[in-house]
Amino acid sequence: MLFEAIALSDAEWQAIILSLKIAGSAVGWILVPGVAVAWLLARQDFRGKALLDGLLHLPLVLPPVVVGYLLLLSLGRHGWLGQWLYQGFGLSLPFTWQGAAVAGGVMAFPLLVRAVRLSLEAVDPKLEAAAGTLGANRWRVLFTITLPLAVPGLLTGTVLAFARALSEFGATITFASNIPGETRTLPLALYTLIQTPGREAAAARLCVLSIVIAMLSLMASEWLARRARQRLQERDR
Amino acid sequence: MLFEAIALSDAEWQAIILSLKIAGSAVGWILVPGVAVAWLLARQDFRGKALLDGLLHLPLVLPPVVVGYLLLLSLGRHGWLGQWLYQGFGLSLPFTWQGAAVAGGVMAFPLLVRAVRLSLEAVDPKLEAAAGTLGANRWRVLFTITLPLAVPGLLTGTVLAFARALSEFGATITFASNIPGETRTLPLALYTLIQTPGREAAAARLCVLSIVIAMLSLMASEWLARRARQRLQERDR
Amino acid sequence: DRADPVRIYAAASMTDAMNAAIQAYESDHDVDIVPVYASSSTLARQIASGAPADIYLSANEQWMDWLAAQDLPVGERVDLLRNRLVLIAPTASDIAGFTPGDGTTIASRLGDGQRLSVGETSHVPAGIYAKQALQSIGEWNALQSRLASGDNVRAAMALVERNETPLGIVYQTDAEASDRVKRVGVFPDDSHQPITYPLAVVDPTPSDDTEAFRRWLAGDDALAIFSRYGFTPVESD
Amino acid sequence: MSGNAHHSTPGEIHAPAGTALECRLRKRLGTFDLDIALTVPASGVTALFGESGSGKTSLLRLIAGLDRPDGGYVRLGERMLSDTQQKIHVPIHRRQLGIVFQEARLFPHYRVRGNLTYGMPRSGRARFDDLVTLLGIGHLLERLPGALSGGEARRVAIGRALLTQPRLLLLDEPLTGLDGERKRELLSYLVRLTREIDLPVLYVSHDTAEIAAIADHLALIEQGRLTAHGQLDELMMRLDLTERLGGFDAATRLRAQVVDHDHAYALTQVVLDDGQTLRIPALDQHPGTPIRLRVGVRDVALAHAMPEGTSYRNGLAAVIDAIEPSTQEPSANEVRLMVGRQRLRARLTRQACDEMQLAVGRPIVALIRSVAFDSRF
Amino acid sequence: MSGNAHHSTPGEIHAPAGTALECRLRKRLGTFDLDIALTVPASGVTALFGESGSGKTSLLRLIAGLDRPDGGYVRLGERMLSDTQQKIHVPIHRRQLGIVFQEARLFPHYRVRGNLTYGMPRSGRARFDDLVTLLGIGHLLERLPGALSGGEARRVAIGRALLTQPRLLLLDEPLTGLDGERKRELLSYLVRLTREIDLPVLYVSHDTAEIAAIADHLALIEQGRLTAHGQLDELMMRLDLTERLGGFDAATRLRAQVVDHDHAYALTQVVLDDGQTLRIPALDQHPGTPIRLRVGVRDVALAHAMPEGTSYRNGLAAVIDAIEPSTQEPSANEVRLMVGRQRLRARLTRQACDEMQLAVGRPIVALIRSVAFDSRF
Ligand SMILES: Nc1ncnc2c1ncn2[C@@H]1O[C@H](COP(=O)(O)OP(=O)(O)OP(=O)(O)O)[C@@H](O)[C@H]1O
Ligand SMILES: Nc1ncnc2c1ncn2[C@@H]1O[C@H](COP(=O)(O)OP(=O)(O)OP(=O)(O)O)[C@@H](O)[C@H]1O
Ligand SMILES: [Mg+2]
Ligand SMILES: [Mg+2]
Repeated sequence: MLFEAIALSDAEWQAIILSLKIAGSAVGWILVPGVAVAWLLARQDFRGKALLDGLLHLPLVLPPVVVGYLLLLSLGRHGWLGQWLYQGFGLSLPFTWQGAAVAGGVMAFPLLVRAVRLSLEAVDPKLEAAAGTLGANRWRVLFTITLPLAVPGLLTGTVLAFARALSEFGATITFASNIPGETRTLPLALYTLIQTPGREAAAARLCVLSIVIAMLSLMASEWLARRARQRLQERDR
Repeated sequence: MLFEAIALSDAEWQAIILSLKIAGSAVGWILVPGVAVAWLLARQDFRGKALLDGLLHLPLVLPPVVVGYLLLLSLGRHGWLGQWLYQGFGLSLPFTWQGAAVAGGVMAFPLLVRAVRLSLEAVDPKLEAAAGTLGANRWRVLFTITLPLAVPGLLTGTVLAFARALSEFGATITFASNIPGETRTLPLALYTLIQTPGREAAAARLCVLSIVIAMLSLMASEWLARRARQRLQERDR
Repeated sequence: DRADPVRIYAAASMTDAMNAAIQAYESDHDVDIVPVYASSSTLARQIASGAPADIYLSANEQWMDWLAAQDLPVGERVDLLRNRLVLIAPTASDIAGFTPGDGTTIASRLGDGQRLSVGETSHVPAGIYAKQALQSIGEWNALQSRLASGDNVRAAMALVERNETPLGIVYQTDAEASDRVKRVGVFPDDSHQPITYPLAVVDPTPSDDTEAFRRWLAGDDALAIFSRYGFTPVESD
Repeated sequence: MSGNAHHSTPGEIHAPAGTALECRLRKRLGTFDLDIALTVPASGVTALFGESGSGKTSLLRLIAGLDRPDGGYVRLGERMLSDTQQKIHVPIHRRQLGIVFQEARLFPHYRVRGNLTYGMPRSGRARFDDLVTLLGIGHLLERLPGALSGGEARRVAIGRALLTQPRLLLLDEPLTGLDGERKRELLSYLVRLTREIDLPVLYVSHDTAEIAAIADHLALIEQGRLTAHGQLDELMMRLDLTERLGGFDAATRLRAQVVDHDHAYALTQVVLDDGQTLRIPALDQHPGTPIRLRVGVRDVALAHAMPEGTSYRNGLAAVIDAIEPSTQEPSANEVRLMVGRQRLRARLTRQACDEMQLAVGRPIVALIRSVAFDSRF
Repeated sequence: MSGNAHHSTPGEIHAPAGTALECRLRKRLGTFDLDIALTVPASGVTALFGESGSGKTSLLRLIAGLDRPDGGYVRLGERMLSDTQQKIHVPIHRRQLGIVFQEARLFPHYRVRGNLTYGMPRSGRARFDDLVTLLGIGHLLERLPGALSGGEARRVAIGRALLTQPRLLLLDEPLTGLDGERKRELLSYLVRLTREIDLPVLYVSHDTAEIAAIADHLALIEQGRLTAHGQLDELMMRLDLTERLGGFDAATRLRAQVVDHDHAYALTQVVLDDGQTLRIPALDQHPGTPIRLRVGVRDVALAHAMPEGTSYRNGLAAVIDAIEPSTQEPSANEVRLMVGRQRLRARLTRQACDEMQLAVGRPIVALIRSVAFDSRF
């Protein structure tokens, strides 16, 4: 009885797995560009830096539905970018889980970049210079000194991005639609239930599920961060 | 002609001012608790730390509409907390701009905490210890050493929080409703237009407006951050 | 291996009724029906951007009109269902039943500073109808500034359920599904445009399954199911 | 303080009069084990000497309250700062200690002036200008620490600690990176400070010349243990420590009194307690002032009689007290002489000892060049 | 290298044979102005000496490429590393310089082993174990830098730089915080290294004893300008620099050759180029090896004739070459002697000079105690 009450329905499992898949890919595809942009903003000075900085914050500033709509306009099959993607690579993003991942990734991008940038800026340039004098070129310095020392920010950024992608709703439903098994993630399923009078109990279940998943991923990241910190701990904590 | 095309309508002005007021108060009321919680998480070890950490990330993980609904449950006039607020202080949050600020603040809270925490963790505890040996108590260390050195994170956190509050939609409309002049912020106005057939042009105007406001606040924060960094710049940049 | 599924894009307020109908249909047809729920506007825009929809069921005529104007091959249009606009109050409310426009004003039932919850009157269908109804019973001017508008009917009803507002205007179907609200009055059918749910095939080359399902939806079996959820059939007048 | 009665070594409880700091501390750091009981006299400089990694900084950190001991206590004057048994741990900022860390640790967001005044009580203002001048950082006051040279940063760190008006100074190699002249000035300032306001100082340094110049007491640390502790002069006379105190240009300090100044030659005549006199480079001290003279073991030559026609102006009649092979220098013997009631050490090649037929009890003349006196502290 | 022909001082273009580094650099930092032209010989240690804030670190940073000069160039051997006119700026990591910074700058996330091997080419493995032993950090290899003592961190930083097998070593006060014994070992290792593989070293230090022990050349920096530059020995003989080189225990270095060992007394006999001999503490060198002996000015006494019955074993017949008042010590004269064709400096009180009636051209005996020789390097 209790077991049945707790056991997840197929639809629930589907939504969970889909959510994880979509949030995971979202974070996956933005990780490298996110770190690269963060590094650019933290360590380089160039023309249009303020513009780039502003642009990448747009998803944060606009209501998600608007972002979803803009995505539909640009990446939809009739959009300028979408057309090119479709004709060039046969890739169609709207109404697919890949599209949902794109929507989640776009919404999560500024959070990732901000956190990573903050950590990169806190890395002591003296250590990078020291690595240089030991013969390490830019890339080696980046991968052996800068990024390892920015691990706290990488972790924070990743977990924020993951959480954001996991909870993404507005842009997803607008851009990727609410298709069961394809783009109906936990928040969309939750929305669908909330829209329905009398389905509060089911909605609450999903709500708890979301919370549990988020808590688990948070705790994992905390644990990793703690380990990373402990390694570097100096004597004055 | 051109001027008229660019000039803002009263409703637009109203939405802008309201948005700024609401986002501003949202950031205002979460700033101190946010920094306090970030400090707790960064510098203290206590029971339930993981729980607190998880809880404050909830707004990030749940769809905003759900958060709005939960706010209604707790802070609505008949909610357990809202009742107390109403009876004790005559304070009623739903349907008021204060309620919208609460919704924005709650949604922005995790972003603020995360950024500040990241910066606090990067502050060299050796400097705090040194201040201690010079006779500074905890509070003085906090206000003269820790926080000033965490300025990059404070700025990043504030701008993220402000941007998030400025773009807040789901929780706001659910908790504070969409009342012109009271809670109809830019995103709510924008959403209303998008959902109305044939109002694309007006929607685009508001979209651009949102972007401009966000860009301005971003640039201001960048400028402050750059100044703060330059002051501390050591010889190895 | 089964044929392609039939995708029906339906207004979110239809969720429960449509799910029941699909379940019934699938039980004696060898076909896979995939429902996609979102707000009518979102669905319309998605279909316009090439979403893989076979059938569109809108909660109002505006978006069906808009879609038809988009240079898309929208098939024959059927007004599938009707709904009624009702005035609701929390179950425990002591407001006596009355017919709006029939002597007693709604405004007189609202206490000082209390609001009437409705769907957003500019784009949420239930809100648009509510505005028409209030106008026709001559209460619009008095109530315009005392509305609490949600971004969908469900949100409007939640406010009444939570007793944040003493009264709300929602569909008959919603009022019936919730046991936390009671119906206080029904708006006269002539106080607003008829509330119809138009249905159309939007696939330029509809499969046989699609046609069959569309026909079934318009049939008596389906109507019986929808009636259980409070919808009324469209009188053939 | 009866609170200590439970400590295992009751003999050490009643701190001798004039003890500023008393501690007994145990701490484990990884595989390193610190276990030290130390008393710091109320006046004068106590040098902490030991090789790199022997636990000097760790001890200072425990005393400062930056680390918590695994066991033991720290008492400053009448006040218990830490006591693991009584569960006392006075927070750092209430310990009233002035600390100069091994690294400068300046606050990067305060200007030099702000760093200096951070811990300065109002009463410190009077000393501010003097100290700034002494440290030679007057032109840096409006700079941020990021734009300072290594030595400049170090000087600011020293100034910052001195301006807090602490009850005890903990200095961890404070003068590294400073040039000779500045070092000398600072050392003599520190000496003056400790003498004038009776400020006890615990001074970590690897520089034996520095220690010899400034310290009154010496604590020798090896691998987390205190292996010798006492008056510097006493320890320097102990031939068994010669090896461990190897880094020191072994030297003796003679007590003397100023008698007279010869302004033409810029010389000062001083008298030892047995009435013998020495001529040393001029000192700015009044006749009658008691002083200490540092004489390196390599600066003392021996003769059976005062030789004629040499540049030597100082010859002290002495008696040989002990002769031992040097542990520092295989070719040499360490010779201890008595000059009146004071001891004086000399180092000669064994060959010279043999050829001169030196033996304990024999009278001898100790030749010391006037220019060899290090009277600058 | 015709590329330099446009530089303003053509005389300096054709670097003398055996020049490792040649630079001419201008840089403004706030109100501080650096303008220095320096050549570093291809072998041996060049010491950079100057008071705190004189621009030593700034110069090193420009050479290393950590800062860009406002004007000027840096050439290492045949390779132009920086040239503002040709717009050349070789990035740091391709300069093949080994640098020890004033602070340790260890990578906190690498263990000690990882720090040491970070810049080590494969061919460096052979030296790894030796160097680790020499530095005494064998037991620390698996530690993270956060758990090192100050001196331990410094040693790792030195090891890290030495293991890169650089073409030039830039050391910024590398030995601060190290104890005497270790310092001596490292200094002699550095000396051996530079001799064996002809590695030029630019060595910043405030410690005059360190410089005297290790440096062949000296560059004196004052307020961003080079004020003296040349062979250390030469500069030490210049009486006009006595004040500026004040920190140095002024000393002379005598060239000599090992003749014989007296194992019983642990002494070595050496001969100067004019045939006079000296006895010094035993050296581990074969007869015939040329060596340098460092003799402090305060360790040389003068006599009209070799006195009898004293501990002196070494008396060198000399002729007085110059007598000047000491700028360091008001009571003393600096006396320059010729011993054969070599110069030797001594410091006496003016009183002694007068009483002994010293005058230029007079023959004299220079008395030097055997134990005074610093033969440890
Ligand atoms: N960014 C800067 N702005 C202004 N002045 C600077 C800056 N950086 C360095 N200086 C000044 O340049 C001078 C030379 O500094 P540098 O670090 O080269 O000295 P240094 O000879 O290495 O001294 P030390 O022995 O104390 O390390 C110092 O007076 C310093 O204050
Ligand atoms: N967290 C730690 N884990 C393991 N060992 C440690 C830790 N901290 C310090 N040590 C070890 O403790 C010993 C004492 O360190 P301490 O810093 O007190 O030395 P020190 O005497 O100040 O040396 P130095 O003169 O080099 O500064 C060192 O061997 C060091 O490696
Ligand atoms: Mg130490
Ligand atoms: Mg320097």
